[in-house]
Amino acid sequence: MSLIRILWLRVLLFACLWWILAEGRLDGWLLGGVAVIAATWTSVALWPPPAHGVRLTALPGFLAFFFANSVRGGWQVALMALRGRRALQPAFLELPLNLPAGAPRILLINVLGLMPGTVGIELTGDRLRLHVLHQDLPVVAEARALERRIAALFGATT
Amino acid sequence: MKRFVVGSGALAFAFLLIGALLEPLMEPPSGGVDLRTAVAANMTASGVEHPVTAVLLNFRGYDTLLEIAVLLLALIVILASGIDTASDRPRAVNPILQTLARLAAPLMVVVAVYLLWAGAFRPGGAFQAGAVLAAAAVLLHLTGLLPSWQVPTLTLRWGLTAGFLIFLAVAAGLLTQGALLQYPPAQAGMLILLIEAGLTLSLGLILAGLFLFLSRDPGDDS
Amino acid sequence: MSSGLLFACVGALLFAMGIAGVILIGHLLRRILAFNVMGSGAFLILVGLAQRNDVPDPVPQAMVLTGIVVTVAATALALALVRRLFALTGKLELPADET
Amino acid sequence: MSFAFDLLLAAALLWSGGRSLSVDRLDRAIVLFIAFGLLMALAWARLAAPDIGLAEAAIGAGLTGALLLDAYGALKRRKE
Amino acid sequence: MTDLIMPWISGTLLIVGAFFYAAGTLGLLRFPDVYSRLHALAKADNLGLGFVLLGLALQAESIAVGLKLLLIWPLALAASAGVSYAIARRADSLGVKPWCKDSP
Amino acid sequence: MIWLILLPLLWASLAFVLEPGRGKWLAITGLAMQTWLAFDLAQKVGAGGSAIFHAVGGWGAPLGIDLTADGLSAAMLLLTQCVALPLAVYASAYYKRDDAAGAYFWPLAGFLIAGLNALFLSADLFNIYITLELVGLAAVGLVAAGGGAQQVATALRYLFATLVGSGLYLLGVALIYGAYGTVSIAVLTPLVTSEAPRLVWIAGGLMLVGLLLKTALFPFHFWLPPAHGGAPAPVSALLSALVVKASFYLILRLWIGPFAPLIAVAEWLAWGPAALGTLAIFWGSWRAIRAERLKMLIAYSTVAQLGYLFLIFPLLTGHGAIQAGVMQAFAHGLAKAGMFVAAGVFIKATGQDKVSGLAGVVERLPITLFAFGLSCMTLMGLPPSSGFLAKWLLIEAALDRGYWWLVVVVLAGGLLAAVYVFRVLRQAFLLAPASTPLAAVPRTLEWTAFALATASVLLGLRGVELVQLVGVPA
Amino acid sequence: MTMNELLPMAVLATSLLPGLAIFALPEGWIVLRTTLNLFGAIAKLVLVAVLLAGVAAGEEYGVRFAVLPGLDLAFKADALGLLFVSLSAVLWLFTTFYAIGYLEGAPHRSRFFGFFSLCVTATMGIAMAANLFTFFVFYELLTLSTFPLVVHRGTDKAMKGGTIYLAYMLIGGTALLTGIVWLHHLLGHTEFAHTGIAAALGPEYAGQLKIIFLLLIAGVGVKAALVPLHGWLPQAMVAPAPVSALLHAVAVVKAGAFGIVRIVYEVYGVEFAQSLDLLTPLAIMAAVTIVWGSFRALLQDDLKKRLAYSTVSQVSYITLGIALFGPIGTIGGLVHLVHQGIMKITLFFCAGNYAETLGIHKVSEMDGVGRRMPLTTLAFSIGALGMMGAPLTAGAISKAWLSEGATAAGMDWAIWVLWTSSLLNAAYFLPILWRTWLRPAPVAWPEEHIPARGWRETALLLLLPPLVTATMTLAAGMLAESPGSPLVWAKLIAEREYRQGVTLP
Amino acid sequence: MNDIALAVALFLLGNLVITLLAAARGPTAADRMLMALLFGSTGSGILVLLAVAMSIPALVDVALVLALLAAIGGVAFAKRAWQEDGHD
Repeated sequence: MSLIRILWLRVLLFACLWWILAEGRLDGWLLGGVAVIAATWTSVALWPPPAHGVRLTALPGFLAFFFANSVRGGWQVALMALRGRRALQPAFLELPLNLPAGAPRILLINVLGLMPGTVGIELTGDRLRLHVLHQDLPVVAEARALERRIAALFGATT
Repeated sequence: MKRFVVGSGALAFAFLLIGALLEPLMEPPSGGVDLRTAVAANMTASGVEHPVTAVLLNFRGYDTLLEIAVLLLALIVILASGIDTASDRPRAVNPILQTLARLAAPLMVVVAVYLLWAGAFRPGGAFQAGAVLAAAAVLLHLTGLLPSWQVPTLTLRWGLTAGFLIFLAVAAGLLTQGALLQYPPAQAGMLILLIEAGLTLSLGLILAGLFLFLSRDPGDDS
Repeated sequence: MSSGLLFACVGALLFAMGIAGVILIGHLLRRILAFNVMGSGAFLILVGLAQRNDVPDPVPQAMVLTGIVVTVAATALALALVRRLFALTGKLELPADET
Repeated sequence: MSFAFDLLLAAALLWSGGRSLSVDRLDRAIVLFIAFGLLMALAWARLAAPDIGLAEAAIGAGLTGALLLDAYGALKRRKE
Repeated sequence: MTDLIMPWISGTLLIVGAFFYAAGTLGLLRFPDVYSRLHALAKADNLGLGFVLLGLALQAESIAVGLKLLLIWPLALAASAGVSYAIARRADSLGVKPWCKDSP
Repeated sequence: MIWLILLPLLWASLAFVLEPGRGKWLAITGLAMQTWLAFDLAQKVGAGGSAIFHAVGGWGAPLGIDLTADGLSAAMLLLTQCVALPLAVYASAYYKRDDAAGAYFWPLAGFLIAGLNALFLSADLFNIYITLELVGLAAVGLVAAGGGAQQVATALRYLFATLVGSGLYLLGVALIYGAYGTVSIAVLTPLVTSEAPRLVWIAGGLMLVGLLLKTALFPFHFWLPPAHGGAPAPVSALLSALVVKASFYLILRLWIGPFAPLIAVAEWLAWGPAALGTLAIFWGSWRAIRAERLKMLIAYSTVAQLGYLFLIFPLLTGHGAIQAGVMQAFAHGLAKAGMFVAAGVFIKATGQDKVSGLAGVVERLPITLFAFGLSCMTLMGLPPSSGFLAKWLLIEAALDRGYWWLVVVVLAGGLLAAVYVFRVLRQAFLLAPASTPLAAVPRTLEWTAFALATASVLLGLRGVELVQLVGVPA
Repeated sequence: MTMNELLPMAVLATSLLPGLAIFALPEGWIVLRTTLNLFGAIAKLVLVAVLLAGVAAGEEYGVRFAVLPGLDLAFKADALGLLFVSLSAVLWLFTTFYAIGYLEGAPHRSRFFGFFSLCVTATMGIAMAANLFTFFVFYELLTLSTFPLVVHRGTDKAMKGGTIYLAYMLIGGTALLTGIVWLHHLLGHTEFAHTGIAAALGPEYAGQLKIIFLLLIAGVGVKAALVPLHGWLPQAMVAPAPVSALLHAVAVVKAGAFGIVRIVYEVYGVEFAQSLDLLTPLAIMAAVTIVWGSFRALLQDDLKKRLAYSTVSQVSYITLGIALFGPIGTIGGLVHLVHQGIMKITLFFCAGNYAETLGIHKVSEMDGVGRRMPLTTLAFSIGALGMMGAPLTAGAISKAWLSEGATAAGMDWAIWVLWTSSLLNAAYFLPILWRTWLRPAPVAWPEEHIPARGWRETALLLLLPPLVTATMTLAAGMLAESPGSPLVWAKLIAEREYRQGVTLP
Repeated sequence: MNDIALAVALFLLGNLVITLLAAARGPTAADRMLMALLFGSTGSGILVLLAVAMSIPALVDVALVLALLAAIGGVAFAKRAWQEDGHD
């Protein structure tokens, strides 16, 4: 992905953000421009391109997947909470990662934390240590599914 | 013994005070002033639409000028009392938090500018904006993306004082209008924005400085 | 009772708590906390009492904003001094009064 | 209802403020104090003072909390 | 039509949100160790926030305002994910042992 | 008038931004201009016979903030600049080129002076709160600057005292605003009546206690001796001469201003400060007599001298009490600055801080000792010095009201002062133990001490203008 | 400023300015310092002469500066003041000479002469003060400027003496201040005026006025060394001889005595004071002091201490004279103010000469010293005889007038006091004279510092001043009625105070 | 609608208080840290509800800022304050 395009994408993203924050008001674009430029500059300084570009087409699917799983995770925890510690059988789990290093992996770990039953503990090399609430949960399979989704999002191969 | 005396004294004081607070106060206070109407009546001349901002930067702008001086002063005192010159130790990188910080920092910048802009017509303003900026810096520092500050360099010193100096310059310049900080109503909005912009930057730096001059990463996060 | 008055009363209690803390607590870091609690109490009273009819009043609000900035400055300064003292002496309490 | 909210908030404020001064361990005290800051932000919201709430949230969550925790860490490291 | 139904949908969403919050709290109270409690907070509370925000966003007067409400959610999610990872990692590195069913 | 506030703010911040070496020239230039401004203001107020107002932002009270320069303010401003300018000259020679504390002295002192000037001019209770904080934090900073453990500990003690003091004051302001909806002194004054609600009484009490704490009146003096005794000489001088006076000024201003109707109802209230002042005189003198370290002696002397300021409170219903208070503030301000500054020279020269180590300084540092002696004269209230005029005015005011025991306290205080003061002088006149080495001291230090001390004495020969100035009403 | 305003200021300036200049001079600049000193002293004498002539011709000299509203620093050179001014000016000149000789080669001379000049300035201020406030200002200034002189030697003993001196002075000053403020409060001013100002207050103030009188007299009585306030004086003898001379003859005790004069005549007014029954107690106090001082002097072996107690006794002659109601007693007191100064300074000069030249400090060491130092001893003898009131000396004149005054006032007991004192004087002075002239000299003097060369038994500057003052003692005795003598001047003053002519009884 | 929002807000506040109590009593330092999570989610939840209930739209900004900054406390705790003996 070209540098310019990434920059434009970010500018667009921040402009969007400004528009949302400003609640659609249009008289603040002067400062808005300043904000967008400053934010873009900051983001470039912190995270210089080229970074992994995102396939916008894959985004809605990912979001839907994420939202569904998130609700499921919340529901599951809620149920377990209602049943108390009887329902728990926590365990540590090691998961070899197939995603490329960088943003995709980090996204994976973050999302895993919000998915049913798992919290990432530590990333060493290519292996991620997880904590699961119940060892019988189909964690690995779900993680693989998530990996695929993320790979699709970033246009990378698993 | 001391605990008991002080504790019961404080308690007694609190109840005395509450008693006085709940005393049927004269409503409206006899001959008292209600500034709400005064503020509302003068809003149009203030240059902004949000009453709190109008009070802060116009009606009682002089308070704010001195308040910034206090904040700047606090930082100078910290520097004067001597800061730890030990440098940050090399750190183990925590990619997750760093990513979080990388994502959040630009967002915070946008939010900060938004707050600055919003101050003119709704809650917000330079101080809140500066605080958000400072928070971004703190977050970056905590995740190892921004080293702590060891010495106040000349540029940094200019940055720290710029907002205050702009404020001071505007205040002094307006003396020609007849009084300190007497904005001409037509330019009031613009001048207030100018001051606030300067303040946002400097307040951000000062508040960040309060943390970054003190904090030294122990580097044992492995 | 209006919210304003209620919080003013809370402010009174907080202030009393804070000041008792500042007097009684020897540990400097905690004393800073106590000072902040005290300040918050005063701010609550300032706004709460002025708004005892629950009509917002921008003037005390602006004053409290100013006050918060001052408090932050003082807190940061106190923390810096406490850390400095600790780095120099390893103590977190003030030496006994010389008086 | 709003009075119940205020009352609960008031109680929480007093509790967290008081505990943050009296609790035995320093880290608890600091965290309770940060919680106190959050509750203060809510109180400002209830007092129709969003400006102050904003400042309190930004300062309490961002700066003061970090300052206190960092100071606590620094003190603790030296002590060991 | 929407004017009639919307409040009901919103209200329901709010109540659902409240339920998830309560579940989170319950989990925090009932779960035995740090790691499990993390699960409770990171998932249930955030979900609760999401529902509340959604419920309110539906009532928002403009799209931008609604989006602003919804914007809070990813922010909270990101924060929560990052922090829970940090906590878990820190707890682990400091040798906090997870609770096992068999252990007392 | 406004420039008295803006100038020090300006040079303080510039002194911080620019290299440390330039700070002193900025400061001295600025202070020289301020001194001129203060004289000019005093002249205008005195000649006009009425106060000068300035409505910041053009709004005017109660919406905006008013600045007022009446006789009292103008006098205090004059004192501030007149003490600060020589001290700046002193400090420019006191701090060595590469002294970190010296580099930060200038911005801190600038903010301190700006805060003081702003405080003296302000006619708005909340604005005064901020100026109090400005003064307090700057003073703490000056104590802590570049300091070792001892200094930092003292600074912390001072910091908490000053913060609690301003916290109490702030709560008082909050209650006042709650009761009357304004914080402008001018608007408030006619509103407060003897039937004021209990809230207002509590507010007054809180403000009084808070300010007493800041003024270090006995028994709130615990923080003062270590802070004033432990700081570098120019700092001690600034603190003792000016900072504590600021809160005293404020008490006085409130006492005769908005809270006067309350006090008129309960006149016995005035005996509180006076009784504490009496105790302060005796306790402070006693501790000064016993002090081993020279600067501690001087610091305790400050505790004692502050006591005099509070003796005027029962007399405020009569004539001349305010004049007596201001004269005492001037006398003590100039003399104590001179004294600390002279002590700084002694310490620099002898390399130690014991009273017993002063033997023989009369030979090597005659100018400084002379300055010290002149300051002592003022502190003892011997003629012809401003201290004597203060005493005279105080006694006359006391006689006017028939309060005999105040006369006794004043006179006894003077004798006690003589005891501790001559402890030092006596030591200084003793023959030096054979070959004690004395370090060379810049002449500037000696002469600034001399200038301050001389000013404190010369004022005693011509107090008319000052007394008339103070009489200019708000 | 007119000439008449300028002159009193000039009198002050002739010692103040050289004094300040001398402080700034480096130790080694002896010539310039001496020049300054002498120039000041001589210029002062000239100015005083002008003033004397003017006052005698009825001119009025005065100047005032406002210090506070209603409070002036005021000076006037009236007859009474000039009496004291001229005494001080003359004796200052001699003492300066003497001190130059005495301190030759000693350290810290700049400091010494600086304070010395300040001390004289203070004395001049006291003499020319036109109100009690001004009087008090210079009164305290005198205390402060003499302290460094008393402790000049810097020894522990000096410090002890100095501390006691200071304690007495400051406490006395406090009493004086109380009285002055009180009076100022009652009257609204404290200006000195012939026949007094206190009478303006109604009779209901009599009680207060009595207390104020007590306070004022206690205040000045300390300096005047009235028993029981005299304790400092013997202690202050640790000072160098010129200082003792100054303290005893010119400045301190005289300032006290002069204060009593001013208070009795120009504050209360002698008639009013009499009507308040204040004079008799004062007279009794003076009488007690006279006898007690003489008696104590008898017991001292240390020469300077003996002289010190002698001063205690002699100064109260002045007080006694003032307390004797009537112009004749007044003349006696005033004339003794001058005479005692001349005589006592002679004695101290001589005592200093003995100590400096031969190391003699005690009476018991003085055997035969008249042969080794005949001129000094001659001067000493004249001074001592004067003190006893021997004919042809100044002392005789004083005592004659005092006795007459006592008779005129109907206080015959005072004559007995005078007689007793004279006997005691003889008892402590005659043995000294006998020892010096008639006893054989010892083999060696305690510590001989200065060898004799020809007729100059000691340094010239030490020798001349006592000779001159001794001569003046004789002259004042023998030429008492000639124009310009102290007696004539005292009569002039008495005439003005009583507003009536006075003739020799 | 406003009533529901207020009721939910009250409910959330109750939740928050209970959680605070629990977390404060919790045995390990990590329990305290959980509060940092709470501030972000529950705190901003209450604020947005109050924004609607009290008709102060600006409180949404407050919630936003709170959500944005809540992480800092947690990070600071994890990175700085939480030391070896944190489990006692």
